[in-house]
Amino acid sequence: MVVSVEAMQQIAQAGIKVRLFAGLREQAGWAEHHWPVDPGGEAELTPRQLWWNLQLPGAFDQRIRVAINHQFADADTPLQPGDELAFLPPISGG
Amino acid sequence: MVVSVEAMQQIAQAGIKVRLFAGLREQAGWAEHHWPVDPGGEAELTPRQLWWNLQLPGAFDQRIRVAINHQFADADTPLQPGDELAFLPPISGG
Amino acid sequence: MQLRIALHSTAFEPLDLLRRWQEEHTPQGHSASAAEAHFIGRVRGVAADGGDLEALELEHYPGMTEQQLEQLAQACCIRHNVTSCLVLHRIGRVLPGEAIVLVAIGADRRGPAQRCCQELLEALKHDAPFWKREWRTDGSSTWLSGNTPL
Amino acid sequence: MQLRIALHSTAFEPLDLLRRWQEEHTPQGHSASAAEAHFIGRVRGVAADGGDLEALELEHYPGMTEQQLEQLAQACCIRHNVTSCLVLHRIGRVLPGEAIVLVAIGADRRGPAQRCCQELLEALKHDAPFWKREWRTDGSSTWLSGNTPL
Repeated sequence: MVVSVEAMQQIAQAGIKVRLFAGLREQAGWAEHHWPVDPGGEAELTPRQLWWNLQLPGAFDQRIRVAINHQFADADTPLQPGDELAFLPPISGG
Repeated sequence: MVVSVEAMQQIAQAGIKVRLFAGLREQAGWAEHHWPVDPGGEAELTPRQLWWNLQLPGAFDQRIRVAINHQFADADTPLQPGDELAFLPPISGG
Repeated sequence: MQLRIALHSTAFEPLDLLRRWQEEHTPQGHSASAAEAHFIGRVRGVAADGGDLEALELEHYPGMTEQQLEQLAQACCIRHNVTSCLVLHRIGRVLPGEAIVLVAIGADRRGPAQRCCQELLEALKHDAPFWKREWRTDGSSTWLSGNTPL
Repeated sequence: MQLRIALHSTAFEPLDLLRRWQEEHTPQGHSASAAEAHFIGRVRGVAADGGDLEALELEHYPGMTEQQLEQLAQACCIRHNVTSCLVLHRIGRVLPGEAIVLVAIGADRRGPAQRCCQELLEALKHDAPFWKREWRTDGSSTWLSGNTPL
């Protein structure tokens, strides 16, 4: 597979958009974060790892749910450049 | 207990009002019947007996429910003069 | 607990009567129920035998039917600890598409509201004296001997 | 199967929107559903800690919330084989007494209508991204970390 330098740069720029909501957003002090992805990076990046990398508050427990591109996902799903990742505190709708 | 002749006559006149509804009324060909009660009658009269006395159509089965004075009742409940007895074919409301 | 039960011998508009009921128990800013469950049943255009239905005739037992509805509603509402209850039922000739029954329950929580609405509907279908007769378009008619399956 | 889902950022009147929904799927004498189940949830005047509630703030995840509601509703309606479904949910600042959620299901039979309405309500309460923050009369606020018990 041939990947141009421009494509590589686009992917790198794409990175991962991380979003927080409600109480979690307020605890962390931010709502949206761009996490650059290193195209030559060794290990796969997962939501669980990003939680630690971003030093999000408290332990990453069962109460926090993960959504990738607007769909619920497992916390160990490998992330792709361009993904929108969201950490969702306990839902209380309806 | 002293019971006057007038009172005895009133009770006798009261008798039992028997009512039929819906399909059962149409099968029997009548809606309301006055069943005189013999004050000196020997046995207690029950809805089950009246079903036979009135020659109501078919067997008196589980599908027919009995109401005495607007309340569901057992088919073997002794009837009192003045009671309103109804035989109710299967209910289909709502 | 507020109970309102009525038999209607002419067509009624469920949403109009729901509105009136809601207004009744929320006078002067008094807060509405946190949870409200409604059920509306309407006459189908199809008879039990699959043919076209002209109308449904609903017979009842005047006196007993009202009393039974009252008793069933009261028992159900107390059992589920709900705050308000509306039961409307048609009698007489009911046309396809017209509402035949409306049950509405107001409560503080969704579980009791929904369960009470459901149970009361089953209770009245089985234990309130109503009888349905289907009138078909060819002029023939049949008394139904039970309810449609749940 | 007709599905209508909407988020409202201002107060809505459940009965008005139910009427519009009923009219939409009964055009030109097309018969209304034989069975209709509704649920309306409203904001309580009391906060989780028992104090007076000034308002509820409802946050959502634009894009995902709508998509989740759609998926949950679609799955539930197919599972119960119902014919129409309306889901309305408030976002933003909601005052005590105002409707926060409305679920309405039209079906051919009462069982599916009621079960679908109930299940869809639970599904959206647990799996549609909404978050409630209680604003108390003293100006303080708390994010809720779950739903009221069923």
